[in-house]
Amino acid sequence: MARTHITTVINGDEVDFLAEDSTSLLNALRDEVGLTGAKEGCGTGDCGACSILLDERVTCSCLVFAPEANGANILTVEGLADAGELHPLQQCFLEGAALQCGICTPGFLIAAKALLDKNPDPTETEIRYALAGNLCRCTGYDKIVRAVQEAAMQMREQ
Amino acid sequence: MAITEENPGYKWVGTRPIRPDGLDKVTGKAQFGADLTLPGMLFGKVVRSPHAHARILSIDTSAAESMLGVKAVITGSDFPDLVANGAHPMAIDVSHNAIARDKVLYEGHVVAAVAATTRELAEAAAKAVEVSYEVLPHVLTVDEAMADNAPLLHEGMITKGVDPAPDQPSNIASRIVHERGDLEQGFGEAEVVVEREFTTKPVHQGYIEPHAAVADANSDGRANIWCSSQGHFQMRADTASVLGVSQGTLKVTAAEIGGGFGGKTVIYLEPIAVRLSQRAGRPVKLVMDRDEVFRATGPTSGTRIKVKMGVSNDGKLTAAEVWMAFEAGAYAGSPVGAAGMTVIAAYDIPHFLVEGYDVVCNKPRVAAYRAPGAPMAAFAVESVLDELARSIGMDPIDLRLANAAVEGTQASYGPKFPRIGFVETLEAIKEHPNYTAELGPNQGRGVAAGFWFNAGMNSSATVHINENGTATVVTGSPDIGGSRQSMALMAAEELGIPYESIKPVVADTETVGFTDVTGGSRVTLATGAAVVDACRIVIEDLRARAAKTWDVEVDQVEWVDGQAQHVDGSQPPLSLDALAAKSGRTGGPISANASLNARGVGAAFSTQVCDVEVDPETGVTRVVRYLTAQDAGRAISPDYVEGQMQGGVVQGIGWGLNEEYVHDQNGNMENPSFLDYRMPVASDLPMIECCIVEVPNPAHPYGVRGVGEVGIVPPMAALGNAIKDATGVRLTDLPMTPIKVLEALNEQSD
Amino acid sequence: MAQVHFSAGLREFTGGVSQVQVEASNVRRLVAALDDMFPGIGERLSEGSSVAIDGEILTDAEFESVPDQAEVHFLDILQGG
Amino acid sequence: MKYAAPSSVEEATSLLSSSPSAQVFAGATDIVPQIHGGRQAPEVLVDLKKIDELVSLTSDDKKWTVGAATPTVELTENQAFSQEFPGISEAAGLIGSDQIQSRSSLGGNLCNGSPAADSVPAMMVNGTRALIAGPKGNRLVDVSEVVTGPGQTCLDSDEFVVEFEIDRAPSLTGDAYLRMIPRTEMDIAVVGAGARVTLAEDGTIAAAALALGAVAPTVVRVTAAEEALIGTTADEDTLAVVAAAASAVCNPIDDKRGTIAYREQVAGVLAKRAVLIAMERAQQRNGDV
Repeated sequence: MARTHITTVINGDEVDFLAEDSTSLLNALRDEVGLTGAKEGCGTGDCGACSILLDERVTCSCLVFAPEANGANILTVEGLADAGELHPLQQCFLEGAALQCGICTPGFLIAAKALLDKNPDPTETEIRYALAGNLCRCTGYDKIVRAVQEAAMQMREQ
Repeated sequence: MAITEENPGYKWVGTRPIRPDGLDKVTGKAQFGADLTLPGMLFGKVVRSPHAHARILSIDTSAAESMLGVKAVITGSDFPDLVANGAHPMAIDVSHNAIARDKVLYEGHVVAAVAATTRELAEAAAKAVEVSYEVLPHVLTVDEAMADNAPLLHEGMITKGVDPAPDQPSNIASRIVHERGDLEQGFGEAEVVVEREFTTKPVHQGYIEPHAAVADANSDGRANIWCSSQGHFQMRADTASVLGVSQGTLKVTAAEIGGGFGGKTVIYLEPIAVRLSQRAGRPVKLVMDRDEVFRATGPTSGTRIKVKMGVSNDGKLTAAEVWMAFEAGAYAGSPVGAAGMTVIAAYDIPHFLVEGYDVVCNKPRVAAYRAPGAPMAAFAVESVLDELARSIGMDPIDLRLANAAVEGTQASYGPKFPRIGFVETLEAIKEHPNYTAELGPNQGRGVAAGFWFNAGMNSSATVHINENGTATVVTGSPDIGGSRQSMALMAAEELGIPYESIKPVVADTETVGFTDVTGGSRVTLATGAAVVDACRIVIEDLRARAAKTWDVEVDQVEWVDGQAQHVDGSQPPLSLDALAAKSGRTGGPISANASLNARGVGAAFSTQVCDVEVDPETGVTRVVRYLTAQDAGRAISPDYVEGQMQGGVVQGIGWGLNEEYVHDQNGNMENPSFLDYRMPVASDLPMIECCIVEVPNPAHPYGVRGVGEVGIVPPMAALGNAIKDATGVRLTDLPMTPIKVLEALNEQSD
Repeated sequence: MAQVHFSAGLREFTGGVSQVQVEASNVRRLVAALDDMFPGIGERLSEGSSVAIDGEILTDAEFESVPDQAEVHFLDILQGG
Repeated sequence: MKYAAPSSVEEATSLLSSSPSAQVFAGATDIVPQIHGGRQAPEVLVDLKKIDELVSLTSDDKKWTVGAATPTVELTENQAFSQEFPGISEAAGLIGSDQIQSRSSLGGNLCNGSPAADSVPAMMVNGTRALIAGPKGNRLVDVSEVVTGPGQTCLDSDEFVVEFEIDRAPSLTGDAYLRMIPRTEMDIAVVGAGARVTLAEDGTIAAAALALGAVAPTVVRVTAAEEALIGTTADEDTLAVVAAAASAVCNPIDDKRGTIAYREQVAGVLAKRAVLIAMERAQQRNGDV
């Protein structure tokens, strides 16, 4: 089967990989690039566990054909911390116990980052709607919403 | 808000530090079931039945086998015949559920599997496996399955628990019954009797991580398995049984688990992956798609439940009569037994009869789901209690308080309750401002309570003291919701060293002693008890080593705040790191194991109040306020106790309002996706306020009760009662969708 | 003597008897004594039951001691989630 | 399956003409699940997002032009567009999650042919036209005529929508889109209602449009309701007529998402509510476009 050569910038680094054209960007990231932080929960864009930033837009990587990413800039959860220093969202998720099993956490962190990039002072309702594309079955969302509120506050104060 | 009977002054227990595995999970490093890749690894794909009930006439694998890159194709005939081997009926069911032999019993039942060099090839090869079926008539619900002349799933199924035993087979696997007193007398003493019939649909556990397994078989018959499960020892035992090999040939390593809620206590992919790997001579990874998860794993039972209860005008329950039938799916084993034991157990009722039926039908074999059986039962009984309270004009909490089980109450399932905290959860709700907060237009308030036993079972732990005085705590309990934190907190408390000095680890089946599944809300209690025991053995050893060092008797040495102290202060204290550094001189490395069959299981109670707003024109119900009070015994890790409480409530909200399996008339599931199987999303919910009630379990060193499950028991009734309060209509069929609410409102206004 | 209570489900083995007094020092001996009284009940109890002794529910408790005057119930084994 | 990303309309057209089993896509949010579920197996996947016209959002004195593959998030984020067509903007903002809206497009939402497509009622009440490109040249088709049945459009297999044209909204005009879903997000509309009204100087309704989604094989206009609204202030009696007319045009199915009776009843409710919101917006938009 034909494999296409795809050139991207992932988490700040230039990364080349080969993938079949019909392969999802999610599977390419996981199988070809070795970044398994984004998870497949559904494969149909309904759970958000595979969320990445694709050219700064939050996207379900399971709904992107790998070749579409050619020339794109990608951020995955692995690129969220800066040289080992956690992003405030990561720190607030830890401190606020905003995860239980943790499978949805990478997607929530990315979606929350996309929200705060756009809206640094969201209301609780705005947070809940912005995260509605991310399913969590463990927490009931309470501590996740609170962690995003806390991170937003810290980031505004910085 | 915490209600504490005593304040033992713990240093670590009850605090909220960062969980030990948290960093890996916020940085994407944590390795879940599907994240492992091995050199030369193949991708597997399972072939599933498109029919709800059919006889397998033939399976032609030749086309798939001849495809380039396909390395193995297997069918049911590649597995031993456990029927011929005289295996236990339950083992036969597990085997036949893992891969069908002569008949498929539900859509999604495994019939074959392939392994190939790429994902795409495996999918193509799976499609190339040709299976010829003789489609049989199917039954999807308890009503259909229990009907006269219903098609039979298992031709030899004779109902158990009926005396005399029936002479004809049926789809009813068993009958359970609990009774006390004299129903006629009980209902005669009632001023008000309410009788209602309830139905619920199968619902899925809905973990976000699909099942995944990697197997690497060696030519000497041994195999390694990495999988996401709630119990890798259970996976080992069941996989060995299906494969017909000794457990010792299998090593199972627990991946991080992406949610389970009971649904990952059973095997699906593991034996398939091992057999494919054996045939191909290479490692094989199998990962389910979401639609496979829906069609072939979980769910919990759909049910029909009839409840009749009587109450006197002063609010005393006089009698209860309950009839229930639970779908088991394709093989016997619905949680109707637990439902029968829990359904009225929270209340002291003098006269009752509880009768239940375990009924097979052509749906996936049900798996445990958070307090299995109790939520549907509570939906029925707690809805009827609400009607009774309304009938006699009594506050719903007061009605429950007037009948609540307390220490010494003879539970409906038999024994007397030890110290329990039901009354305390009721009082916590009653005293909370939410209970009297003003309601807006179209809003209503509902109360419901729930009970769950919790479990004990077997656990093992090993504690190693490292050379620098830190400790590694090794257990065999997959950490599904933060249990590594509670293990570390208890170990820190016992050893008297900082929480950060403890490294909790979940070890594979060859590295730690046998441990039962992470289920039944048992890990903090049982595995925690093993950790506490192992720490105490270590402390005895440390005291002995200090005594040796000081050349005194061991009874002259106390262990206080992480150091050995001489009782009369005649020696400078010896810290754990000092003792560890010189352990070679005092007898070698410091390490201890503890294994136990846990005792002192403490029952759990939860009371919840929810406020809803119902759009009278569309029937849409929105939850506007929610409060849950639960007796945790002692909250070792309050963050994750709240997490369990909140998670259970929200699963219950999904069950109550929107979640259900929808099947077409052919027995095919119509909504096997997160789009149409509607689990709650963040915008559907308010904050879930928690009130941890602490009535310590007297039988546990830290007073622990299980906290994981009971939270899912009350929400459906709380929602139904709130909808009733808001609109005047009583919904008795879950889920209470906008369509059903609007229909009921239309009927009311007609 | 322990007071053993039979759930409705077990009474098919006991001919409807709902409780008996049994002298036994541990659960295994108690089950054996019950099986003498009600043939067949022993297999059922040792295969699929937990036991509650004075309110504490125990599984695989063959060697658990049964105090004098203890209240004993047999329960179906439960599965948790 | 082969991926292709033409950079011009002509290139795309010739690709489509030369390969019969080619399938265009914009955001891929529908095609990926379709391929995954075995409902589609094109040989060539034609990505339209690398064609400039298809990813653009511009306006002049006469009209707004929306590239057919423009991510819907760009509509909701565009303040001028969202102020002028809040109904289209809110419909765009309901197509799935934020993740989906980074990719979903009006072109995809329309051409997928779903009767439940959220943006279609909102586009229809605003008289939106679709510019369709094909080997025989371009044609301009009213959005209401594009979808001919569930999953079916008037487009030939070698045609695709390049862009949408929406005439600038006159003053005293407001639109709205509402949908009913069981959850608050992440669902397919059980009923959708788009409305637009233009008021006369005296505050009565001079022009009205009402369209319903998910209640018939295609999105339907409710002309009886539109006529009933003219000359009124959308008073209670008129709204009752609107609701009855909305329920009457429904020709829905019973499916896993809703029943016939429910859809008919709620269509009336949403129609009424959408008209009221559109009225309110029209009153607020007095000549300051």
